[in-house]
Amino acid sequence: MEAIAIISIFVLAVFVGFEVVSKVSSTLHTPLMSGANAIHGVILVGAIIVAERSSSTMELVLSIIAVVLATINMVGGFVVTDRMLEMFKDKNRAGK
Amino acid sequence: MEAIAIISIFVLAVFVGFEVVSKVSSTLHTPLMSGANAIHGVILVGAIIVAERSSSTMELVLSIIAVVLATINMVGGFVVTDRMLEMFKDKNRAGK
Amino acid sequence: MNSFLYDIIGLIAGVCFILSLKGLSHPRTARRGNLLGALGAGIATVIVFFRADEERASSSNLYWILGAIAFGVLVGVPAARKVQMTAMPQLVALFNGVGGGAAALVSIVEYMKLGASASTAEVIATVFTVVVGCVSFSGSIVTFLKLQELMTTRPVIFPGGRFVIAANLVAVLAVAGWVISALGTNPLLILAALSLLFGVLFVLPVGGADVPIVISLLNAFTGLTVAASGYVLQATLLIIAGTLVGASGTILTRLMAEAMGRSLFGTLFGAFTAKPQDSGGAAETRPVKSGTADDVAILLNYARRVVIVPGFGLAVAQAQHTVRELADLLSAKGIDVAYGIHPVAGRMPGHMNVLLAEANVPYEQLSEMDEVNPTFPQTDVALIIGANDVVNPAAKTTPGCPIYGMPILDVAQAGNVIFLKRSMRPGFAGIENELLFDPKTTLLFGDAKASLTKVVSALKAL
Amino acid sequence: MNSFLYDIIGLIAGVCFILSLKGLSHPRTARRGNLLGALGAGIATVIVFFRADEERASSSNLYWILGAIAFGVLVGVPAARKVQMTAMPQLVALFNGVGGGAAALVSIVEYMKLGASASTAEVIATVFTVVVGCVSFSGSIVTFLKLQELMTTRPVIFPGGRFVIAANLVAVLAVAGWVISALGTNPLLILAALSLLFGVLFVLPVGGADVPIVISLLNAFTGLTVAASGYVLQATLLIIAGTLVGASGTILTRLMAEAMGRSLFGTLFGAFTAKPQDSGGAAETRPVKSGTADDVAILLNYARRVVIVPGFGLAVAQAQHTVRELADLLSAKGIDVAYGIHPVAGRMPGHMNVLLAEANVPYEQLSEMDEVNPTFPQTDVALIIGANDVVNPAAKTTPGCPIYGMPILDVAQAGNVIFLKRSMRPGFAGIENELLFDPKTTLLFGDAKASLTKVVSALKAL
Ligand SMILES: NC(=O)c1ccc[n+]([C@@H]2O[C@H](COP(=O)([O-])OP(=O)(O)OC[C@H]3O[C@@H](n4cnc5c(N)ncnc54)[C@H](OP(=O)(O)O)[C@@H]3O)[C@@H](O)[C@H]2O)c1
Ligand SMILES: NC(=O)c1ccc[n+]([C@@H]2O[C@H](COP(=O)([O-])OP(=O)(O)OC[C@H]3O[C@@H](n4cnc5c(N)ncnc54)[C@H](OP(=O)(O)O)[C@@H]3O)[C@@H](O)[C@H]2O)c1
Repeated sequence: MEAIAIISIFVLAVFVGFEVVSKVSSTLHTPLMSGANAIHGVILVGAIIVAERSSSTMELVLSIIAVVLATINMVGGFVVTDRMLEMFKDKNRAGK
Repeated sequence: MEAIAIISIFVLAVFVGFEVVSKVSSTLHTPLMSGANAIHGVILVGAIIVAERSSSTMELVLSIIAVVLATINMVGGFVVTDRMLEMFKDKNRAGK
Repeated sequence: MNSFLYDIIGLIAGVCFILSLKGLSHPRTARRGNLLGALGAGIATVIVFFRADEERASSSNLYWILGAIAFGVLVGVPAARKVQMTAMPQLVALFNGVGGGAAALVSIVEYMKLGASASTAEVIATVFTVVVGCVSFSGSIVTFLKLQELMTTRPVIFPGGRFVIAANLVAVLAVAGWVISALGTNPLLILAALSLLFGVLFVLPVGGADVPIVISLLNAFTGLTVAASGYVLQATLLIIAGTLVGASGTILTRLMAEAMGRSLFGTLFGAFTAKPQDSGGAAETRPVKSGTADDVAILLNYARRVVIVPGFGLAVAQAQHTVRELADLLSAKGIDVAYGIHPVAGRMPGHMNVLLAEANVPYEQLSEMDEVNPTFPQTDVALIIGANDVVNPAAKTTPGCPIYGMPILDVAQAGNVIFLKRSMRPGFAGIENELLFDPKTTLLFGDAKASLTKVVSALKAL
Repeated sequence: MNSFLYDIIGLIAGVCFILSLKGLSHPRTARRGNLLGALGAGIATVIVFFRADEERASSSNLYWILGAIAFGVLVGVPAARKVQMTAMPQLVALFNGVGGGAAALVSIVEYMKLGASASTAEVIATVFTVVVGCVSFSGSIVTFLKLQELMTTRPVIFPGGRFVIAANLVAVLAVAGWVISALGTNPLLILAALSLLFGVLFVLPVGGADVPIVISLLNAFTGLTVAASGYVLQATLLIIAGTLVGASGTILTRLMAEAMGRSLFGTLFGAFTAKPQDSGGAAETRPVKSGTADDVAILLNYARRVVIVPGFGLAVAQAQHTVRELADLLSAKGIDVAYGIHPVAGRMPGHMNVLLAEANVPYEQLSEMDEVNPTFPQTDVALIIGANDVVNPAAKTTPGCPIYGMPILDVAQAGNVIFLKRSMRPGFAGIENELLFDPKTTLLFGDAKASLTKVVSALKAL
């Protein structure tokens, strides 16, 4: 992909990232942080790609470790965020 | 540029466009519309590009018309928006 | 210029546009936002002359181009500077239309150049630009004519209209398919002509009151055409800028429609489904209670709370300063004065705010519709100055009338209603206002500014 | 799978992430937002196995990979499910750290593969990923240790600390330059080691109270490393997802710091500029007024307004249900009860809201700091349950202490102050609370839940 395309995507994504969270209330800071944290677990995709390509044992070991770590990040992140938000659901119900 | 790059840029720009204006107060609807209108006057860039490349008279005439129209759109748009907003400045002052 | 550098500067211009829209969404930063947008547009226009492009360097068309730009500036700037406050919406419509036209022309010329070498995706993008650009162009011209009152502001519906428009649409799609499959410049020009016609037919049935919504929609359309021509020309900046305008314009259209209590669908196609109404000429022979400036002054003098409802007529009469004088006078007498601002009073959203701000009316006295409506039962006098549709109860009571469903200012709940207008003529939407015949209504005929001046002197004399 | 299709599905996953963050910003849509994010991640993970890639098809590593994923799930899910509410922040820190570590490993392996064929831009991106990923990894581990109280929560400062950290930074930069110019796997591993050390040194001096801010910052860092490795791997989705997290994480970090009344700079480098404080062991011999549950019940019984200030101890004692019982009892007696929620009470932002919501405390009774502070002068009793730092006047009076500048709940203005805690030990920030020695303060020692249960029975007996 051309450099300018990548830079454009990067710049636009920065704006999207800024805008979507800029109005969050402080109550949601932790779940938001935790959810964003889970999203970067998508590095799992990268880990899988390098693991598939690995030819030496060294490469394979490192990339398999990366797969494990990324999976923990992604799966654990979404589960823990959901647990936090479970309680908010109750709150909304109680608030109504 | 690759198709996926263009599509990504398009999708991200859609989100940016949605997000940045989604909280506008109704007082600013007209200036915002007018300002956005001026921004699409940037088609002037496209008009200049095709005018430069024009070889036949037909092409040149059409593209020169496009340059005129786009210039009116862009320059007139920003000027009229500024005139509208001039009055808001007064309001802010009076409001304080 | 190095092509990477060129692209980066283009991206910076794109960022200017994003920040511009962001700025324009907040009163405090709106003006700066607009200037940022102008900066971005300026950068983009200047650097295009410095890009690395073989065809460019050899171009002898430069003088034509510079001349055309100069001409455009000479037309655009004075028009924008001299336009009256009341006529700004139609100017915006016109600017939008020429932008759409320019995008269509750019695509047509590029298509002539590319010819058979264009990829299918490029041809589709070209067809899109030509269709939507032409619709935006001719549609905007019609909205201009409506707003300028060079033609009727009522929905224009002719027998079988919906079949004509459907046939037109089918023709557009068929020719578009033809262009995509067979290629060729002539079909493209036919397509352009059909699209121009479609733009006219599309906007004609829209009631005048919904025109700003349509302008906003056409504005979003133009944005998308610019994005599509950016794709054909491989200009990332045009893609970004066009998409931004397309997306924000779509949201804005929805927000506007909401502010007027209309659905977007109803706006565009309402005239086809609703039965046409005539304004009921018979009603105009009914008696009304008209008063003098002195009567109005007395009513105001003994009120505890007065709500002033300004409308388009206030703008026409340029009476904003006189209104302020009256309000100050009433406040000095200890009367509680507020302005009830309807979101679509006047001819563009925010029109009244702009006008009253110009007269230095303190911001706190301006109440939005939702705030002021619950206070009408405690209001002694509702003073309606050059407004009509925004207080017309038909919006609640008469299904099928052009403003049906629009939220209105509930002035009928006030103790007394005073109308300042010149005649019994209806407002923009062209429908009779029953409230004019209400027993608690007093009419003071005449130009708003003249009437107000009289009321002010009468009040001072009391 | 066709590579265009693959890219488009990847983009859809990216859109899921955008909508996820958007959803997470509003209470009503937060849960759905999180599920959307999980959906996007799931899509991305599944399709990567179906992409058109020669190296992929021939890969015999598939079983290893699937096994590793299964193992990761087996570790991650139970950890996330079983963690106590009070320990969630450190779990998030840990998850963030392993993500950063994964990104660094991916870049290292890719670099081994590319070797000398990598372009300079790719090498720079690799170096960036390794440095920032390692900092995020080791930094997160240290925040984990701090929050889990496996090490002191106070700022750790050693003599010459700022020189060590500066030297470390210089070394990182120098080796980074070396890798970029000379290439080679070994320098990259040295760089990783130096970066790991830097992460530790970077977080050690941060005071415990500022740890959530640092977690959020490291989270943003990890996002950026993912974007950079997306560049190296030419995976658009990683670029989009990583940038999104990087940008939103940066804003979130700033918002959090604002909520705690801290500047980001002060958070990170405050410990270097402030003088270290000791907790003043001498003060602990001063007399305090401790009471019984009956004393507390009487004070509460004759109050007209009570503000309950919950803190971390409430979470530890799991006393939220008992608190609710007490509040209901007081309300039934006609006493005005409110909860004063400090934004950083507990161990994560929003901790108290979550906890009290779990106990079905009505939302309207929860007041934010800015709302409740002006009401303390009219409050008869401030009942502080397992909170300490958030009511510590040192934040106003003692420049240089770890919480200096943080806005606090002004309980000292209330008629009476009651502390429910187990001992005279200080709170998270490790500083003495002068308010404990105030004449109008009553201390009820013991576990928050046990104490509250006693107070409730005493109140019922009255
Ligand atoms: N704000 C927007 O975005 C926008 C844009 C386009 C259309 N519209 C539509 O415009 C309408 C706005 O409602 P509105 O109540 O403000 O205006 P209106 O319904 O158009 O009524 C204006 C009234 O002012 C009177 N008038 C005109 N010139 C006057 C003068 N010099 N002195 C005194 N009175 C004068 C007219 O009556 P006489 O002729 O008898 O004097 C007319 O009844 C709505 O239908 C709205 O949907 C709004
Ligand atoms: N919310 C966040 O985002 C976040 C994240 C990390 C750090 N922090 C920091 O954490 C602190 C939060 O302040 P805080 O006032 O909520 O908590 P705190 O200052 O840590 O005080 C908690 C108090 O609860 C008492 N306690 C502990 N267990 C108890 C039990 N079972 N029963 C009764 N009392 C118990 C402790 O005293 P005894 O030991 O004497 O019982 C302690 O004084 C702030 O410094 C904040 O900056 C906040």
